[in-house]
Amino acid sequence: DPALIYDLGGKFDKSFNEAAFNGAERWAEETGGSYRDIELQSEAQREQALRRFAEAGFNPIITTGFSMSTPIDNVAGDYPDTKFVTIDGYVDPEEHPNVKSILFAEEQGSYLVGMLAAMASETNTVSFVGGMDIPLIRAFACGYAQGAKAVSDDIEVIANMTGTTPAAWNDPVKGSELTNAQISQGSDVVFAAAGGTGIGVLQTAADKDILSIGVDSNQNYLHPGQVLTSMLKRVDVATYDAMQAGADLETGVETLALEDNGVGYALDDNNRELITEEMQAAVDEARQKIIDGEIEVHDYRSDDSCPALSF
Amino acid sequence: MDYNTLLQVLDSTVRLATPLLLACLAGLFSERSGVIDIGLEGKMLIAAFFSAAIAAMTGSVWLGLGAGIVSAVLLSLVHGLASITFRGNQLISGVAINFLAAGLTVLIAQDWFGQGGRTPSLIGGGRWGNITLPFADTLSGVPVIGPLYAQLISGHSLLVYVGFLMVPLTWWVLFRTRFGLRLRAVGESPEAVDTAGVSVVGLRYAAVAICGLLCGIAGSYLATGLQAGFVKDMTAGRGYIALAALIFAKWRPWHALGACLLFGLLQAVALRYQNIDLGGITIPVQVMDALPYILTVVILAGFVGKAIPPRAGGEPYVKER
Amino acid sequence: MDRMPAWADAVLVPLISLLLAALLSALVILGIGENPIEALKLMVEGALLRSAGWGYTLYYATNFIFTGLAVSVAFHAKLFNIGGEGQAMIGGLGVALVCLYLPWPHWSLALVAASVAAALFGAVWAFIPAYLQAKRGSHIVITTIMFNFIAAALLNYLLVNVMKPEGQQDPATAIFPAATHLPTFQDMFATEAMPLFRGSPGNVTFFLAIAACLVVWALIWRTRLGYEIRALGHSESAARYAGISPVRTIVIAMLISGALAGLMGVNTAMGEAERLVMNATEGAGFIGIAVALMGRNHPIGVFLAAILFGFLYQGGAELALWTNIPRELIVVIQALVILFTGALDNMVRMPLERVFAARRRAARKTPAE
Amino acid sequence: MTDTAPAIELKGISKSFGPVQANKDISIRVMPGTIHGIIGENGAGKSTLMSILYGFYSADAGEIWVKGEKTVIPDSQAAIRAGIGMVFQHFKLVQNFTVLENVILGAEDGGLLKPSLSKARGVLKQLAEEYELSVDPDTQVQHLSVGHQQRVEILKALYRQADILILDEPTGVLTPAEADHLFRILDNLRAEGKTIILITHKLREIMEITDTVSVMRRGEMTATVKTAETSPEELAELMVGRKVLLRVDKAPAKPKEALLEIENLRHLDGQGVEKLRNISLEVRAGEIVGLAGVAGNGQSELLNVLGGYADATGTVRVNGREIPLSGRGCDGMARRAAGIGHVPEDRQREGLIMPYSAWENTVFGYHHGPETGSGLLMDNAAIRKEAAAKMERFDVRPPDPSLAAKNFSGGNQQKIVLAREIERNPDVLLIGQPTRGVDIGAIEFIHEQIVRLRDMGKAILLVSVELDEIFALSDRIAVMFDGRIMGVRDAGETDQRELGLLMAGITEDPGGDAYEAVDAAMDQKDHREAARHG
Ligand SMILES: Nc1ncnc2c1ncn2[C@@H]1O[C@H](COP(=O)(O)OP(=O)(O)OP(=O)(O)O)[C@@H](O)[C@H]1O
Ligand SMILES: Nc1ncnc2c1ncn2[C@@H]1O[C@H](COP(=O)(O)OP(=O)(O)OP(=O)(O)O)[C@@H](O)[C@H]1O
Ligand SMILES: [Mg+2]
Ligand SMILES: [Mg+2]
Repeated sequence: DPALIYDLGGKFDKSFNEAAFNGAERWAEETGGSYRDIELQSEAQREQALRRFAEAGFNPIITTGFSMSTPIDNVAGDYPDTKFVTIDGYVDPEEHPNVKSILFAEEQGSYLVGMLAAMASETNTVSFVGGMDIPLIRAFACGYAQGAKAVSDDIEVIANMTGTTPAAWNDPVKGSELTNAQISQGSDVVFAAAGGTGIGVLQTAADKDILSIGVDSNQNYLHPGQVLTSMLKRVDVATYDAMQAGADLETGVETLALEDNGVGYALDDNNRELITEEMQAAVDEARQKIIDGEIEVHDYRSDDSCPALSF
Repeated sequence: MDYNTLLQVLDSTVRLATPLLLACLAGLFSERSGVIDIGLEGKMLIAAFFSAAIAAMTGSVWLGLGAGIVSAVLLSLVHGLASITFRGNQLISGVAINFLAAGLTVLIAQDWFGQGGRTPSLIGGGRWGNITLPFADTLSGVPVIGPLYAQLISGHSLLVYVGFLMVPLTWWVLFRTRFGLRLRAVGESPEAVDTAGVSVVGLRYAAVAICGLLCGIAGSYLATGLQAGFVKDMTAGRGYIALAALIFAKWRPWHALGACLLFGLLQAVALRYQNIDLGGITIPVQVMDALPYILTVVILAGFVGKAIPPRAGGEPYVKER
Repeated sequence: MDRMPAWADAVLVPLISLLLAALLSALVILGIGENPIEALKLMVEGALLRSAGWGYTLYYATNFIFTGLAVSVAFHAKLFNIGGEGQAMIGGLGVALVCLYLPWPHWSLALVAASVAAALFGAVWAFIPAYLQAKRGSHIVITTIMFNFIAAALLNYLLVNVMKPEGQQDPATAIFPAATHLPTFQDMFATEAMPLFRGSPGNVTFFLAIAACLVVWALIWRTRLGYEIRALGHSESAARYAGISPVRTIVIAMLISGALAGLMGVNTAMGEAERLVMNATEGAGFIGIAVALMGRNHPIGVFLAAILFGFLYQGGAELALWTNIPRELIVVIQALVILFTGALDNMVRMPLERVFAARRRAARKTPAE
Repeated sequence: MTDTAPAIELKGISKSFGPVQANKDISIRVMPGTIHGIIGENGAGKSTLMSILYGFYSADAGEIWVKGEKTVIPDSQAAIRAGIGMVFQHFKLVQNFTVLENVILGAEDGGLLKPSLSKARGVLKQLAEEYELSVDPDTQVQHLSVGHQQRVEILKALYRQADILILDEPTGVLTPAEADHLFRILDNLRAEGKTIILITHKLREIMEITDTVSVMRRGEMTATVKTAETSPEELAELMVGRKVLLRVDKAPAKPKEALLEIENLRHLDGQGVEKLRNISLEVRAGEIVGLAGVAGNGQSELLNVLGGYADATGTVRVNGREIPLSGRGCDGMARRAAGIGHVPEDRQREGLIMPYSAWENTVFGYHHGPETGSGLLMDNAAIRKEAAAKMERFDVRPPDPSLAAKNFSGGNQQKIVLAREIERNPDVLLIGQPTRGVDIGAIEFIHEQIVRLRDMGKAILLVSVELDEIFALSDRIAVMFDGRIMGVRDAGETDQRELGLLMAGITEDPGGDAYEAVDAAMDQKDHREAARHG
């Protein structure tokens, strides 16, 4: 059986971890298989969970969050017959041939929702609330800003991070206050890439009658008609695929981008009214151009800098 | 900083100060009666959970408030049992209550809602709406005063006004009523109260229950006013800050208002200005995060001077000679 | 009043309190629709019936011994040190600096240096609250809590902005050089035939903790300093009369307390993670309070209570692994243990005293007649 | 007698605290309109009995009859309802409340304070005139002298319309003038028909004011006699069970060189108030200098400064060598090294660590000395052995070094402190309130020890609020008032009246009623104190 280990934000963060959970559930439903999962609560538990699952014969062991890459690095060698998956993390494939690292081109998806935000904005000001201030989240912000600037050259993009510790993934109160501050600076579309903190962001945006953009999972349903769209990061698909492959999982490093449908934006009944046909056309055109390489979206992580936004 | 920004920061200050203020007044009642309470945090937390949970299940924010208050009062009574009836260590009882609330809230939330220790998001009648005071719209055009009234004074949830009204009420109860006289006396000299033929235990339980009531309101405000639901550990140290404010205020209601507004302001500023640029030197966000705590220490050490706590605080009352 | 025998006070009261806490915990487990017996079995199997389980239990216990001793030394001077958390964090920082920036030929030397640094850093972090309490009367409970928050912010800043290697996502230092890696129980006791303690983090720091118990015992009950610390704790006015400086004694007691809490950093940073991570202490500073109380502020008691809490931690992790019981159950159990052994102990003691008094009266009567 | 019912009648009251039987089958009748004295050794059970009467403790057996009716008194409220008021040995006042607030506490009319306060103001004024019980109703209690605080306690009882008043060791902390005033108040109350029960260790007071006196011993009521038909000697014997010497037997002093020289000593307290103003005094080898004064006039501060735990300026020489008065080298341990022994005024708060065993307490303050062992660790076995010997020499009962200090009675605790300080043969012994609250049997022993040390050629500075004790022990007497030494007299050449006036800061004898002058002086002092705190 496969096993799934969620990062500290918890299984029901309505975004990142929950996407993995949804993927696993879908797999279980479709195949009738069963899996075991655990929400981590402490640092020393990371290795422990990996080892205990490996010893108990679970395979593959899928983990979410970059914090798991170091523990996997420590453990993988002891269990050569077990496959480990680190979503969002990176483990050297040379050193540990039984590990699969799955990364996403978040900047590309963010670029698209950035465009949508800019097109929806009436104040020509959009904003971003990040969770923990790490390169990954900066990559979100950077892609978002690039997308927005592609639509409107002089648009103002306000970006704030919730904090610098893992607690920043789960602080809706602060997310809400940050959103308030951004609204007062003129923002009328806010993109939350902040895990559980985003719930506060989306809530405040809905309360204050501005648009918001969800992240990772499709969060459009949280406030129908008030969430412009969600930047999808198909952690669910990645999880599903890994479980589907089972013990025969191909290892190595994989980056899921627009062309793999690994990232994208969400369109459903909840936001149909908000996205006009022109908007959709513009975004779909950009999507194709990115896939074709005509538009290059800068990845913050490639050189720790962003042309469209300063942090 | 322009006037509008100032108003927004102050507006945020009021929102953030309200739970502190309610908790601080809660602590004030308890400590004035001689029962030290570092379990404010836990009581707020449990109230936040139950108010959100019941509000989510019934769709009524009032029922939520009731549930929050009941749960906080129950925890208060546990504290009372430990520190009044069984003369246990009040600090330890407080620590235990904080742990208990942190664990129970998530445990029950998971059991009831299965959303990882969170309640469902509250909608409609499950949350406190913001009250627009009369003439707010009409007056908002008036320069200076208008925006002040419309933005800062008007437009908060009912519990904010309750919190602020609690200040004069607390003062009046404490210094103008028989109950207040006895309450202050029992925190200073329980033996005087006892020999005067008044029940020390009864008074202290009453104080502790009031403390629970106010913590209950504070927690409800957090989860159903400020936020739209409960998330784990959502009090995030506010109980401790309230305690510091209480010492800073020297256990006096009006001073408590000032102290809580100050701490609220610090938090609002830290939220709003994450990286302050002072002529080339950027103050890191961590400094802003730590600022309320650093300032608490500085204030305690530098300005409070001799904050004389209620004399019998922390001491269980044992009849002797 | 009726005194009951010392053994009853030291053993019977905590034991009954513990039972009450366990009973209530069982009710809580029932309340969330799980089976308490099964849960207990899982916990015992996972924590005590496997050597790796012991490795985890003792790893956690090591943390709690240090923080428990820290709290109890301060308690003897009647100081309530809630700052173990922050002191341990900063202690970990000391360990990281020593391990990362100094070259070490052998782990034993690194351990000595890291222990000194951890103790020193922890002591420094306890110094300011101690000084403010001694000189300005600033309530140490409040200041140490504040210093926990400040320590977190400081560590956060250092990890995020200074010590984190380029390109790394999580706020942590680089892995310490291999020469500083401490031998784990696995390294020490496992053989080809008997792969004991496999993969568990229990390490040589555990023995350091035992040594700390002995040193603290001698310090408190055999040295003049311990005599003074206890005297101050019982009566400040008497201490001043005797020429014991309250300021000096408060500061020294807190320095020792902070140093002990800081030593916990050796276990987490050097023994387990082999790097410094943001949230390594994970509430051990607070657990230390419960451990000290349950252990009646005596090193032997602290040791036993630390093992108990280590068991709870490890057992709780096992529960989370194999059942759907959230790990917060363990927080609730801890809370109940603290409540019953620390704050509601008189609930057990008062009736017990009555029982002993009745027995004594009966015993007195018989020979007289 | 037969037609008036007793104000109080207790029948067969028993009470035990675990193994200690504090009261055994006690019966007593107190007639209305009388003052009834109760005496007995420490721990005889006097306070316990009165606490039962006031509903503080409940008796294991027995009945209480008030004014001819059987009354159940489960709590203080019931006692108050039955017309009983009590003034405890340690006052039960809220220090930072005003007199008025203290008086109405628990006896308010209605939920709001205002009406109660104005009513109480009127009643207090009336009571003040009726019974010479004047205190400023708006002063905070903490700014009142002990004597005035006691008046507040009496006012509290009268405000609740008590006609039976219990006073537990009321004069223990009063000056002679204050005690005189108290007795006049009690006289007035008796004249109004009130009944008073008075507990005291002082036989003089018993003889002076009571109508009847009961003696308690080891929890039992051993005798009740009419005061007019007994004598102090008889009472002492009834109390202790043997003949007691009520005077101190000592030879005239043969003072030699000055061992303790104090010049221009000044000391400021934490608030910057000058508590010692230019004190100069010397104590010679082989003499006892008594320091008399109303509590709070600087005697305690002087002992603290000399004992090394309060800073001061000026010069102090011990055995000719100057000792530092602040900074390093100014602490209790340094003082002991310099040859100053110190029996503190409050044995429980200062002299002993109550939870420590007796043997641990016998090195308290000397724990860095050679007798505690030479190595890094303390030599507990040796200390314990030495302690056992000391306790035997000082007749500490029980002679068990392992027993915690808190488990010894007051008198025996005092003996432990004395043993520790005297056995080291200090050149100078500072001794504060050596016999406060101690029964006459133990007083006899303690006084003997002090005189013995004097006769060994040591200098002794004695502070006591008991003028009797000062007279009995001292060779010279210095009187302190408001931080100054008002005068030094030879013990043989002065009297109570002169000292009483000096203690109130009056150096010229005004003639006539000295007590009134003293009282006026005390009132003024209270006002100054209150004014200083705003
Ligand atoms: N609260 C208590 N708990 C246990 N024992 C007590 C308590 N109070 C008094 N006792 C015991 O009761 C006995 C009588 O004490 P009590 O205080 O009545 O004596 P007393 O005659 O007032 O003494 P003193 O003259 O010192 O005031 C004491 O020996 C003491 O052992
Ligand atoms: N609360 C208590 N618990 C146990 N024993 C007590 C308690 N209070 C008093 N005692 C016992 O009572 C005895 C006498 O104590 P008590 O304090 O009444 O002495 P005392 O002579 O009245 O002291 P003092 O002179 O200070 O008033 C001691 O042996 C002590 O062990
Ligand atoms: Mg008594
Ligand atoms: Mg007594």
